[in-house]
Amino acid sequence: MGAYLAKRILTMIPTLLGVAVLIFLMLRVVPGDIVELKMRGDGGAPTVEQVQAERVRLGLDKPLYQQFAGWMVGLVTLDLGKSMWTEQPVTQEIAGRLGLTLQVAIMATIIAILIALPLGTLSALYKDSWIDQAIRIVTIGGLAIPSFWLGMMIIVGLLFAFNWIPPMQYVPIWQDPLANLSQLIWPALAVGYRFSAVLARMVRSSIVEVMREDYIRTARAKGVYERLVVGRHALRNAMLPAVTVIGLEFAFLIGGLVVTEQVFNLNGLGRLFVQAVTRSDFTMVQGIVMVIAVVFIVTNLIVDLAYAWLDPRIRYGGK
Amino acid sequence: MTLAIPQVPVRRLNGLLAFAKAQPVGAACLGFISALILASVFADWIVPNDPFTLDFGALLMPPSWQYPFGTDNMGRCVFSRVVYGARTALVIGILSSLVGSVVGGLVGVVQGYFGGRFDFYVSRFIDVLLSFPIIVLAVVVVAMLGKRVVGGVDLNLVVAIAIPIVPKVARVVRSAALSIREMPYIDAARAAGFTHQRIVLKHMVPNVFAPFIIMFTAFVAQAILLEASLSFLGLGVTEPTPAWGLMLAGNAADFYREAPWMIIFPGLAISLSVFAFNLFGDALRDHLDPRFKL
Amino acid sequence: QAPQPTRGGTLNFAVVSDPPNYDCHGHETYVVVQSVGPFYSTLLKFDMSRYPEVKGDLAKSWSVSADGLTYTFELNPGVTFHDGSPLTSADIKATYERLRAPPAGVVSLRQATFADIASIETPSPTQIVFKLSAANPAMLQNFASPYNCVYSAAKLAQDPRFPVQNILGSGAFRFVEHVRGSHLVGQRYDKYFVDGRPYLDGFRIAFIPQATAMLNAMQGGQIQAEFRTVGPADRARLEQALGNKIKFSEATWSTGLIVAFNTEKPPFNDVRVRRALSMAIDRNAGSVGLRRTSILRAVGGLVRPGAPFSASAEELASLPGFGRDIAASRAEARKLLAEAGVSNLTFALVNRAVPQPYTPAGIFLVDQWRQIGVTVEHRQLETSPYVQAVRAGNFDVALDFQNQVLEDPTYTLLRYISADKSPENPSKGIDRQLDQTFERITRETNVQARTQLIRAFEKRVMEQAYQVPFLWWNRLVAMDTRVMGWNMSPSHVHGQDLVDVWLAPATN
Amino acid sequence: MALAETAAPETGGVTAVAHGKGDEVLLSVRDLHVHFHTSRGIVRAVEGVSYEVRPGEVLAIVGESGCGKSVSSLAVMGLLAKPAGRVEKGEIIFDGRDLLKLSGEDMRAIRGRDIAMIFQEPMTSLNPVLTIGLQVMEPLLIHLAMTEAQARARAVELLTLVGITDPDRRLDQYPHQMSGGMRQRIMIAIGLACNPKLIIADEPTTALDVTIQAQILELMKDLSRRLGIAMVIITHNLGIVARYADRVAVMYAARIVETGSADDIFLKPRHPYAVGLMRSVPRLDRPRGARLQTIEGMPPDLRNPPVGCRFAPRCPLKIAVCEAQAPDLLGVGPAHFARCHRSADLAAGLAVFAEEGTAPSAAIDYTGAPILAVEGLKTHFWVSRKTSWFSSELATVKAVDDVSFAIRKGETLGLVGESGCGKTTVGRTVLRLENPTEGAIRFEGQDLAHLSQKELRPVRRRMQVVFQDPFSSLNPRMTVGDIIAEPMLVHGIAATKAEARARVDDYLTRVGLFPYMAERYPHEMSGGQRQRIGIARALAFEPQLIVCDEPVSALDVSIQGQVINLLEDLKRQFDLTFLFIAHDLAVVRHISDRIIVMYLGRIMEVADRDALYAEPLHPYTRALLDAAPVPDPVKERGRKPRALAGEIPSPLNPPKGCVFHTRCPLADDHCRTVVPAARELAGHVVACHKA
Ligand SMILES: Nc1ncnc2c1ncn2[C@@H]1O[C@H](COP(=O)(O)OP(=O)(O)OP(=O)(O)O)[C@@H](O)[C@H]1O
Ligand SMILES: Nc1ncnc2c1ncn2[C@@H]1O[C@H](COP(=O)(O)OP(=O)(O)OP(=O)(O)O)[C@@H](O)[C@H]1O
Ligand SMILES: [Mg+2]
Ligand SMILES: [Mg+2]
Repeated sequence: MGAYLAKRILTMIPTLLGVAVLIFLMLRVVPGDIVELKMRGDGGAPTVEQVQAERVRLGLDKPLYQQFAGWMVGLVTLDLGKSMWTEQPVTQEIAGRLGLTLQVAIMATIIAILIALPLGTLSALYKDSWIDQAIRIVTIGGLAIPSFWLGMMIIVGLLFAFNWIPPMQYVPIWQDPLANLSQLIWPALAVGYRFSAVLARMVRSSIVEVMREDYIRTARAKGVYERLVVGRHALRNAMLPAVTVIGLEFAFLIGGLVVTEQVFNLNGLGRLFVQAVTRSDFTMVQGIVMVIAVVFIVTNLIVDLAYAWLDPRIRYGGK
Repeated sequence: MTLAIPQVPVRRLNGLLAFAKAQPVGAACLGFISALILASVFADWIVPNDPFTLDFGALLMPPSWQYPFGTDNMGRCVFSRVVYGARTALVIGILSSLVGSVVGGLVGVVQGYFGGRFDFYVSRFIDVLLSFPIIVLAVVVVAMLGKRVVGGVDLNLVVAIAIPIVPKVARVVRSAALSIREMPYIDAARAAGFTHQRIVLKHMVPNVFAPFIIMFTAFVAQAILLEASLSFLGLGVTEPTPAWGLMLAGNAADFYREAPWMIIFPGLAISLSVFAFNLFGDALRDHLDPRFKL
Repeated sequence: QAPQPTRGGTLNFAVVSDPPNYDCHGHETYVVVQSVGPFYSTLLKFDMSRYPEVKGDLAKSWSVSADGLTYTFELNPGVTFHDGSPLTSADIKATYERLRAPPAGVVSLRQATFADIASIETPSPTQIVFKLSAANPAMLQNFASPYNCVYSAAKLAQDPRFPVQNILGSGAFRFVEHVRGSHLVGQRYDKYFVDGRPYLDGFRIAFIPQATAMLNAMQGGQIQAEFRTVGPADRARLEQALGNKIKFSEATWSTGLIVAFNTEKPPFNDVRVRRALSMAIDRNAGSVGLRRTSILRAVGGLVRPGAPFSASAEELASLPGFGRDIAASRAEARKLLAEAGVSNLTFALVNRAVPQPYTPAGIFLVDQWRQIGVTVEHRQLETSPYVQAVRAGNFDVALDFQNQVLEDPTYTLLRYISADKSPENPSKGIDRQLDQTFERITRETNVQARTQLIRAFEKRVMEQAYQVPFLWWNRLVAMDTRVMGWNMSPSHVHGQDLVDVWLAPATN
Repeated sequence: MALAETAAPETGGVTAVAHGKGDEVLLSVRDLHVHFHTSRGIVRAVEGVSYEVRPGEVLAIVGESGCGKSVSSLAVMGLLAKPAGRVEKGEIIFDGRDLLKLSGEDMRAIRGRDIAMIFQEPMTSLNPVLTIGLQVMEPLLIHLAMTEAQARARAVELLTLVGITDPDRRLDQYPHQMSGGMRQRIMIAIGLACNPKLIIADEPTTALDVTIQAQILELMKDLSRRLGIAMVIITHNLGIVARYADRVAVMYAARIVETGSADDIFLKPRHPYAVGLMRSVPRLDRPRGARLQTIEGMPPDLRNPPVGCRFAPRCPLKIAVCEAQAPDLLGVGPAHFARCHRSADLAAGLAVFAEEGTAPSAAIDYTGAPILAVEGLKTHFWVSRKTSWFSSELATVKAVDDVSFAIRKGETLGLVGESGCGKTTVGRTVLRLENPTEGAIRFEGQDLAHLSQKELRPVRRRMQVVFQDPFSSLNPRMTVGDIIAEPMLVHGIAATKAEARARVDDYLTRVGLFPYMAERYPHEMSGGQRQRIGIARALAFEPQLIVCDEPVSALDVSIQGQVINLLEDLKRQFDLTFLFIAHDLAVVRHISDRIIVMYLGRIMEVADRDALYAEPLHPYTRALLDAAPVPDPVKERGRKPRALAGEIPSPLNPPKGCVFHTRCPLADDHCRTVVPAARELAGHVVACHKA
């Protein structure tokens, strides 16, 4: 197991390297320059020399390979550099936002699982009945309704009904659970709906598929109670693809809350990302993308471990 | 995403009828989509008002005969803009999904066919692309490419939406292609001494068509949603082009009391059309290949 | 009768985003002034009740020599920085040296405006003397700029970049906490040198990038004020929701939109085309219409309407593009285009991808030009590429903006002179006639004469139309009725030190 | 785990006990009708099926694929696919109770307790994520309310009973850790768990190799006799029926067409379909005729069956009444019933099947240069093998290991062996669909082993292939015509499309199809027809050599005969040479001139067809021949159960020395260490130290 983990972590390196190269190159094509923006964005009139001096200070005048090398050296030492906008360490900037985003992602995942498992199972077991149809509409609705619109509707609804909006300032849940939850439950609901839709569809289709398997017929032929057929024989097998979906979606939420954070005015990673992109804050964008990629890869690893835990074929190897 | 080998029979002429019979809901969605397409093609004749005309005398008017969905804060007809918005959504949605699926499909087929080292390296690259959340990738690409409007369509936006689609399609099509590659009829083609090009184009490509077409419809829905999200973020379509996401952007929500129609109708338009494309994609999948999972 | 100020309370207000860093000298954004400003003192500041007159802040009094070349300031005694160290003329000298000649690694965006300072002397710890190389009628305003935060000489000596990441001022409030992207907190500085000030116990800024979210927060009672602006539609919304719990202040803003033509790109090198496009814009109708949906409002010339040296309505109406008969104006515009041989002109309008007021302005302009048969692609860019495109001349026509913190024509007209003399001029136009007039404006101390020069300058600008004003913005500040002691000004960077602001006790 | 030893050799006494219960009926199915309501119409899968099973008796249900065998037994279990499948009519009386009238819960209580079922696919019938122990113990816990400890003890007992060694450890393992044969044993153990009265086995051995199949069947037979359990065995293998069944029901197109004792059915068949079935399979126990007798045509579509006798369209004995009126199932002897208007004629010898000639094939000139000579061929695959917890290693599969043979012009060389022995890999390597690791492939004198794909192109025209699976060997997106025409156009065999078209028509006719079928897509054809298209495609190249990789294994017996005959005809017509791969010994013997027997990537024995069958020299060849049941109950009763013990070793880890030594009854230390060389012996080539 230790060796396996070590190997998996080693195989992450090329992927991360690929992400690093790709994002680095992509950003260098972006037109505009943070220095111009910084000095002129609000109407300032710096001289050409001033602009150039600032570029030199930020290292933007160096040839690309030098910039890249510098960044790579930083990456290896887990130093993501400094934001070109605030000149604060990128890691520090990200750390300040990650908690919120992570919590929304986790809450959305929990909400999704709580909704999707029963719904998906129900609609699989009553396949093609009206229950199935109704659930299907609800779930496809989850895929269709843009979460930013849903978020807007939630806020507008709260304002309309109570002249109240969720608190704006993030407090960690262990400091003030009530304030924390009353802020984050709404965005979690807005994205959790979509997530649960994706998951419920996967649960449904994999249960439908599993219920067609020979071993389900075997279980029935043994006279196993129907609830055990579903609970013991079908669900565990059906959970395998669902675990993948949960992992994937969770990982995507870390960077994918961009729009929702905008709507709910959350100080999360997504908003930081959009701000960094629009400001051409290259080091920051690179840092965030690397963090997202790491989360993605680590989540994949966890999914694989969960798979192994659920699936003895992986745990004990094939014949 | 997993995929079983699609043994999809070709249904020709009466395919549509068979589809309608087997999948009435899907057919209804197809009807809705067709209506949407017609509306966007004939938008000029359908709309009661010019979607670009500002009328400061008619700001935030409630729905009426003249303005079926009311007017926005610039005095423009919301209904007309929703109808024209369908054009934007469909053109960008279909175009980017098409570009993404075709490129991804080709990459996937070629990968699946040749396998080996080529497949390995392309797969790693695809892994890299897949480790970006869609919206993140799209945001960066939008920022990277800027805008290039040709014939009213921002080609770079299309590319930005297509790029995240490419690796997804490539991955699914690759796995389909891998299993098709193992099919004896491909062996037969190899044993027949056909060229790689012939085998890929004549024997592989038509057989990955089912997953391809299913993914294509599903991604149209995603592309519409993504376009709306980007426009909402101010990174997509620009004013005064009528686009649903754009109609919700900026301070549209501020008018929730005075002019709720400003946010309700574009939101519904997005939801309904994405809904229709998804449901249609589902039905198509059930019809073409029930084992295919997206 | 005026209510008596009460002490205590924390003011919650919103600012659109974090200051990138804390260095006032290196910025030209109100975000820094509104969030960092209350921690600092300046030499002078604007007197909000008599704007644009100035009053002392650290300076107790001052005198200007008759030739206008020597400025002598007497400082308030007993001023201390928040770390307890005394503030003396040495600190002011260090600050101004940094402003006019920043050391390596330090950015001062005010280098040019202080270029006329020849030397700074500190005869005593409470006295400071600026010697100028030439008379400058704008100099006092310059000393009142809120960006000239006074830093500790000792700290600057240790590290000229000290103020970039640290806040050590002598203002009415002490820095407490800044959580990036979220909030910034200040607390009353008990040893503030003005007796009885500030009234507030402290303030807390919430950073809210989206206007809608800010309004929601205001409606939800989470913030009591936002000092930049809200839109006209928002006013209706807030009034509906909050009734008499909310109050508004309104003024023409010293900020405006400018349509700039790229004179290096044909056909915009042709004055007829430029003028035609300017004339096609119905500024009067735009003002009436757009004021209802955007923060655009006043029709004005190069100088903010209502400000000293601004053009009267009659004077304006005689300028091309400002006439009252739009039909005639458009006919003329078509004719000019036809003469220039570009009746079916098509081009892209580069605009900033910011909802207010750029987007409605863009939409409006596209519509205006459509009416004279010109097809315009509206190209909205994110701020960074936008700035880049406008500065580098990557555009046909751009919707540029001006933000006049200091309203003296010396500063405000600078952007209209030849591109080789003004880095702010995006049109790339070269016009020596304008340069000459401008030179005279900057040195002319006689108000009458100066006004005439400005009128001539303005006429030339409008006729040549390298870049022409579109509409001036309208500032509309919404705040809780309990927020008192705050005065409206035409610029959102003035009067934000919160020294005199207080919170009325909650009624009911 | 030698099964041969555990099985009781003398069966007489046990049988007597089993039959001692007299004439009471355990299961009686009466006039069962099962319909499936699908979107494409109603499939009448079972219509009016009736049969009875007595305690201790073994009933075999035989019939072609899709005739309703499985559905009828699933109906007994109450396990029809819902909601499409419905019992429309009929009674299923088990132990005095009508199962169709029971509530779901009562039916559940019977399943696994009184009636157990064993399915075809051992690989998928066990739940992959649950331990063997849980799966075996489940019925005990549910039906017998045992405690965990009791159930576990019983489970150990059961595993021992079905011949699994080290049962206690096995209980904690998962299905994927066992071979197919072991899984099927576990399925049997599960079936036996609660001492059921009846076991229904739906093709329990179809997915297994012959040697394993023999083990499993012996085990089942033995257990049912010893424990007095009645069995319904569903199969399409007549040999199995002959060896194990007491009584037989023959189904055709949703109906039982004949039923009686095994002897009656095999010796005195009274339905032309049953007759045809017996005659269309190649048999090991009879001298080889040149042509097989076949049942032409295809079974009817159950959505829309013919009005009269359902077999009439294919029946060589049909008379006018057959097409107009459906016959009833009538007695034709004691406990012997047939559904045929002409059963009396058959009995009286008035209706006779035309005998096909047995002309021997032309003698082959063995002296000429071989058309294909394979020398020292090795094809190895590198696979990554999971060993345990997340670790894997690179292992070599020696799929083909040092194989040499030659084929002469006009000869048919058969290649047999159990699954995984490398037959397909030999064929694919010869075709250069795989790259050989070592050795030479001389085709018409040219060594193909190292040619590039481009250089191979002209060779490919002369060497073609027919695949096993008719459903996946044709591109579903191309019409039949295009499939056959494409190679002609690409290789310039036909210059124009029109010419290709004409040739397509010709080939279609030659393989027994019709030119109009060129417009169709493969899915619009039956399995047999598809296989003919595959053959036509190969012919279109005008090749010298055709590699046939199990071309009939996936086909029903009746269709199988047709295709074998076709291949033989074509061979003569076009002067072809075949490398014919199969696992069915009878089929190989029927078609081949010479036969290679392979085991684990190596050649065990090569001999002329008749010599090989008459006196096999290699112990493996002998075991294969022994394991294959022949469709004759009398002969089968005379044969001793001589199933080969043990499992086929993993090719990843083949035994040292002689690869067969782990299962060889003759193996000694020498065999375990030294790889036997192939040597000539009495006209055979044998790789055995003991031969
Ligand atoms: N779930 C189902 N839905 C529709 N038709 C079905 C279903 N299950 C079986 N059938 C049809 O019922 C008929 C009988 O099927 P059955 O499985 O009993 O055949 P079989 O004799 O067991 O064949 P095989 O030898 O291939 O197992 C077939 O025509 C089949 O297509
Ligand atoms: N491409 C491959 N990669 C790895 N192993 C392979 C490959 N092809 C075949 N093998 C292995 O080689 C061995 C021989 O396989 P092959 O298909 O030739 O057997 P076969 O005799 O045709 O069996 P069957 O009767 O099941 O068709 C098997 O163990 C198989 O798992
Ligand atoms: Mg069956
Ligand atoms: Mg094979």
